[in-house]
Amino acid sequence: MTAANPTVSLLEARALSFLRQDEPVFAPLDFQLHAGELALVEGDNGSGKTTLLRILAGLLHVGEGELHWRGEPLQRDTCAGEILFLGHQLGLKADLSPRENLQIAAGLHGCRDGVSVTAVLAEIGLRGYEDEPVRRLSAGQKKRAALARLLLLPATLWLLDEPYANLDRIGIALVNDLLEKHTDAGGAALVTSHGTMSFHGGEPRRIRMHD
Amino acid sequence: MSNWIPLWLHKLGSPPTFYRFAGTLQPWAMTLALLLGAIALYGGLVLAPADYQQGDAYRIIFIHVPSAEMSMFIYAVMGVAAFIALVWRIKLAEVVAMESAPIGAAFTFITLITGSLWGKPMWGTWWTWDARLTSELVLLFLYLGVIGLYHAFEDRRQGARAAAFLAIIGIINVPIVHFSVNWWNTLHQGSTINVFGQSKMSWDMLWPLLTMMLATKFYYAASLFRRVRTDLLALEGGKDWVRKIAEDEAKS
Amino acid sequence: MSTVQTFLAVSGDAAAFFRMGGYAIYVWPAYALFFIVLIADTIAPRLRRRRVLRELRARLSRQQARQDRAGGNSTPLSP
Amino acid sequence: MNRAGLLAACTAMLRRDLTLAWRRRGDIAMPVLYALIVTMLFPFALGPEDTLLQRIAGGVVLVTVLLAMLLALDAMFSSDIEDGSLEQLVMAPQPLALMLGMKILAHWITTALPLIVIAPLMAAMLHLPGAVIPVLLLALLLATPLLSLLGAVLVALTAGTRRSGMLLALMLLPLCVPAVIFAAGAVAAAQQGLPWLAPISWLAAALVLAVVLAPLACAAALRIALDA
Repeated sequence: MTAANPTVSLLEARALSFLRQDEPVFAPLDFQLHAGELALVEGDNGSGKTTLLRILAGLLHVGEGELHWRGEPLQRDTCAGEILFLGHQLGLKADLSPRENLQIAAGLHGCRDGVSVTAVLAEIGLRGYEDEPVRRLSAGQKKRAALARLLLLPATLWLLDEPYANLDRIGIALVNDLLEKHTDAGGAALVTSHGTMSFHGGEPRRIRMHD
Repeated sequence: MSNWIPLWLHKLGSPPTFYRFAGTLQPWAMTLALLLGAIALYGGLVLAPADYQQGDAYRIIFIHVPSAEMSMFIYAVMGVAAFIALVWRIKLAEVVAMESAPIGAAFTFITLITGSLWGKPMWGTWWTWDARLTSELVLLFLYLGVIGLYHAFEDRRQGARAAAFLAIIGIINVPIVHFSVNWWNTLHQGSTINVFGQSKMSWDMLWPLLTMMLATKFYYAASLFRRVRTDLLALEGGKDWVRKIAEDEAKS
Repeated sequence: MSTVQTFLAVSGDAAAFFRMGGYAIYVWPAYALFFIVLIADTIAPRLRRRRVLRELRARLSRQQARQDRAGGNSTPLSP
Repeated sequence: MNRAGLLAACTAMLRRDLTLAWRRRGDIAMPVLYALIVTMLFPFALGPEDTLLQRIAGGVVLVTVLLAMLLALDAMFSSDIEDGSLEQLVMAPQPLALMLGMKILAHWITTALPLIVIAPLMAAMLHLPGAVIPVLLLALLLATPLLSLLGAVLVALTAGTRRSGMLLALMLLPLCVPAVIFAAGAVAAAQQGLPWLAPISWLAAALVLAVVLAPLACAAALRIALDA
C-alpha cells in the first residue's frame, strides 16, 4: 500500500448527487472517509444507498458534484484495484465451486500476501464446502463465499451493500470482525445497512441519506 | 473536457434555450419547405419536359433523389449528434440524434419505394441487388435498429447513449456494405443493371430537383425542431421551465 | 374562344398531365407515398406533444393535491 | 501483495468461461443440432436435385452457421449481469477490453468451433464437392470470429434491456452482410474454379480490424449498459 498522507482523506464527496430521469435519487451528499475509518450509510428503502455505493464503485456515472480519491478526482485508473465492491448480486457463478470462484477473483484482482484460497474458505466458515457448486449452498453460505473475497483480495476501500443480509449471528460477528481488522490495518469501509450493528472499535461514522 | 466546447454551444445546448430557439425557427423552416416544395413540384411536374428516353416516368426523380440524399444526410447528422452525445454527454445532442432517426427512416423508406416504382417501368423489375439499393436497404435496417434499441431501454437517456453507439457503428458499416455488394456484383455478372443512365440533365430538369433538395432540408429542420421540442418537454418534465409551459398552454 | 372550348382545352391538358405519358400508375403512387409519409411524420409529433403536455399537467395537479393535503393535515402519515 | 498479472487474468477469464460452458455441455450441442436440422430441411424444401443443392450449398452452410451463432449470442452477457460477475469484472484492475476479448474467444470456442467441425458434414449433406470444403472451412474460420466480435458489441449494447432477442437480430444482420458476401463469394469462386484468395483476404483484413476494435467497442458498450 502506498504510504497515505493522513491529512488527505481517502475518499471525499462534495455535493454529490445522482439524477435518474432528471429526478435526484438522493440529496447532495458531503462526506469524507479517511484511512482506518468505517462509515455506515443509513437510510430507508429507496433512499439511494445502493446507488451511492454503485457510484463510488465507478459503475454509475457521477450525476452532479465531485468525488475525490486521495485528493485527486476519482477516475477509473486512479483507484484501480483499491476498491472492492460487494453488491446485492454476489458475483458468484452458480455452476462453479467457491474455490473456483475465488481462484478467478484472485486471477483478476491479485491476492493478498500469504493467503491461500483454502485457508480463506476455512476462515469464513465454508470448510467442507470448498468444492460444492455454489448453486447447492444455502443463501447464508453463498453470502459467506462472496465475503471470502474480502479476505483474499487486496483492497483499501470496501464498499459493502447489506453485508449482514442472510447471515446468522456467527456470520454477523464474523463480518464485524473482518471490518475491525480491515480498519485497524489502515483500510476503510463503507457499509450500508438498515439494521443496527455492533461495532467494537468505537462508534462508526454515519452517512445519513435524506429522501 | 467540457471546457472544449465553445460557450455559445453550451448555451444553445441548454434545453430551455433550444426550446425557444427551435420554436421561433420552426414555422419559418416549415413555410420555406412548403414554398420551395410547391415551386419544385410545379417545375418538375408541369414545366419540365418529358425525358426523351424515359418519358414521364423520370418525374419520380424529383422526390426519389432528394429523399435518397436526405436519408444519408440525416444519418450523417445523427452520427455527429451521436458522437457529441457520447463524448460530452449533452442531453440536446442525444435528443437530436434520436429524433433524427424516425425522419431518416421515413426518407429511406420513401427512397426504397419510389425507387422501386421507378425501377419497374425502366428496368422491368421492382428490385435488383445493386450496391446502391442494398446499401439503402441496410441503411433502413440501421435506422430501425437505432429506433428499436432506443425504445428497448427503460431509462431514456441510457437508451439514447446505447442507440447513439449503434449509429456510430453503422456509419462504418454502410460504405463497407456498398463496397462488398459492388464486389459481389462483379462476381455475379449476370444480374447487374446500369441503374442510372448516363444522360446529362438539362437545366429545366435540374432546377426543380435542386429546389426539392433544398425543400426537403428545410422540411427536415422543421420536423426535427418540432420533435426535439416535444422530446425536451417529456425529458425535462420535472423542471420549472417545462411546468410553466404546461401551465401556459392549459390557459390558452 | 367559347368557355366550352377553353374548358375542353384545359381539361385535355389536365387529363394528359394526370396520364403522365402512360406512367401514371408509377408516378402518382410515388408522389402519394411521399406526401403520406411526410404528413404522418408531421402529425405524429403533434399528437405526442399533446399527450406529453396532458401527462405533465396531470403530474402537476397530482403534486398540487399532495401539497394541499400535506399543508392541511397536521399529522402526516410518514415522517 | 501479489498484483494480478495480465496473463494470469487472461487465463483466469478464459478458464472460467470454458469451465462454465463445460459444466453445461448440453447448451453447446444446441446450435450444432439446430444447424444440422436446418441444413436437413433444405433438400426437402427444394428437391433432391444434385446440381441445385450443389449451387446453394456454400451459402446455405454459411447462413445456417450464422443463424446458429445468433441463437447462442444472446446469452453471452446475460448470466454475468444477473449474478453480478460483470460488475466484479468491470471493477477488476485489468483492461476491460482485453478481458472481454477473452470472453469473446471463449464464446467462439464453445459455439463457433463445434459448428465449424460439423460444417463438412453439412456441406456433404448438400453435395458440395469435396475440393471446395477446405475453402469453406477457411471462410468459416475467418467469418465466424468476425461475427462473434461484432455480435459481442451488439449484445453488450442490448445488455441493459429486457427483450433483446429480435432486436439483436435486427441490429446484427445488416452488419453481417459484408462478411456473408465475402465468405460465400470465396466458396462460390472456388466452386467455379476462379481465384478465391481476394475475398478471403478481405475477410482476413476485416477480422484483424475487428480483433483490435471490437473488444474496445464492447467495453464501451458494456459501460453504457451498466450505467443505470
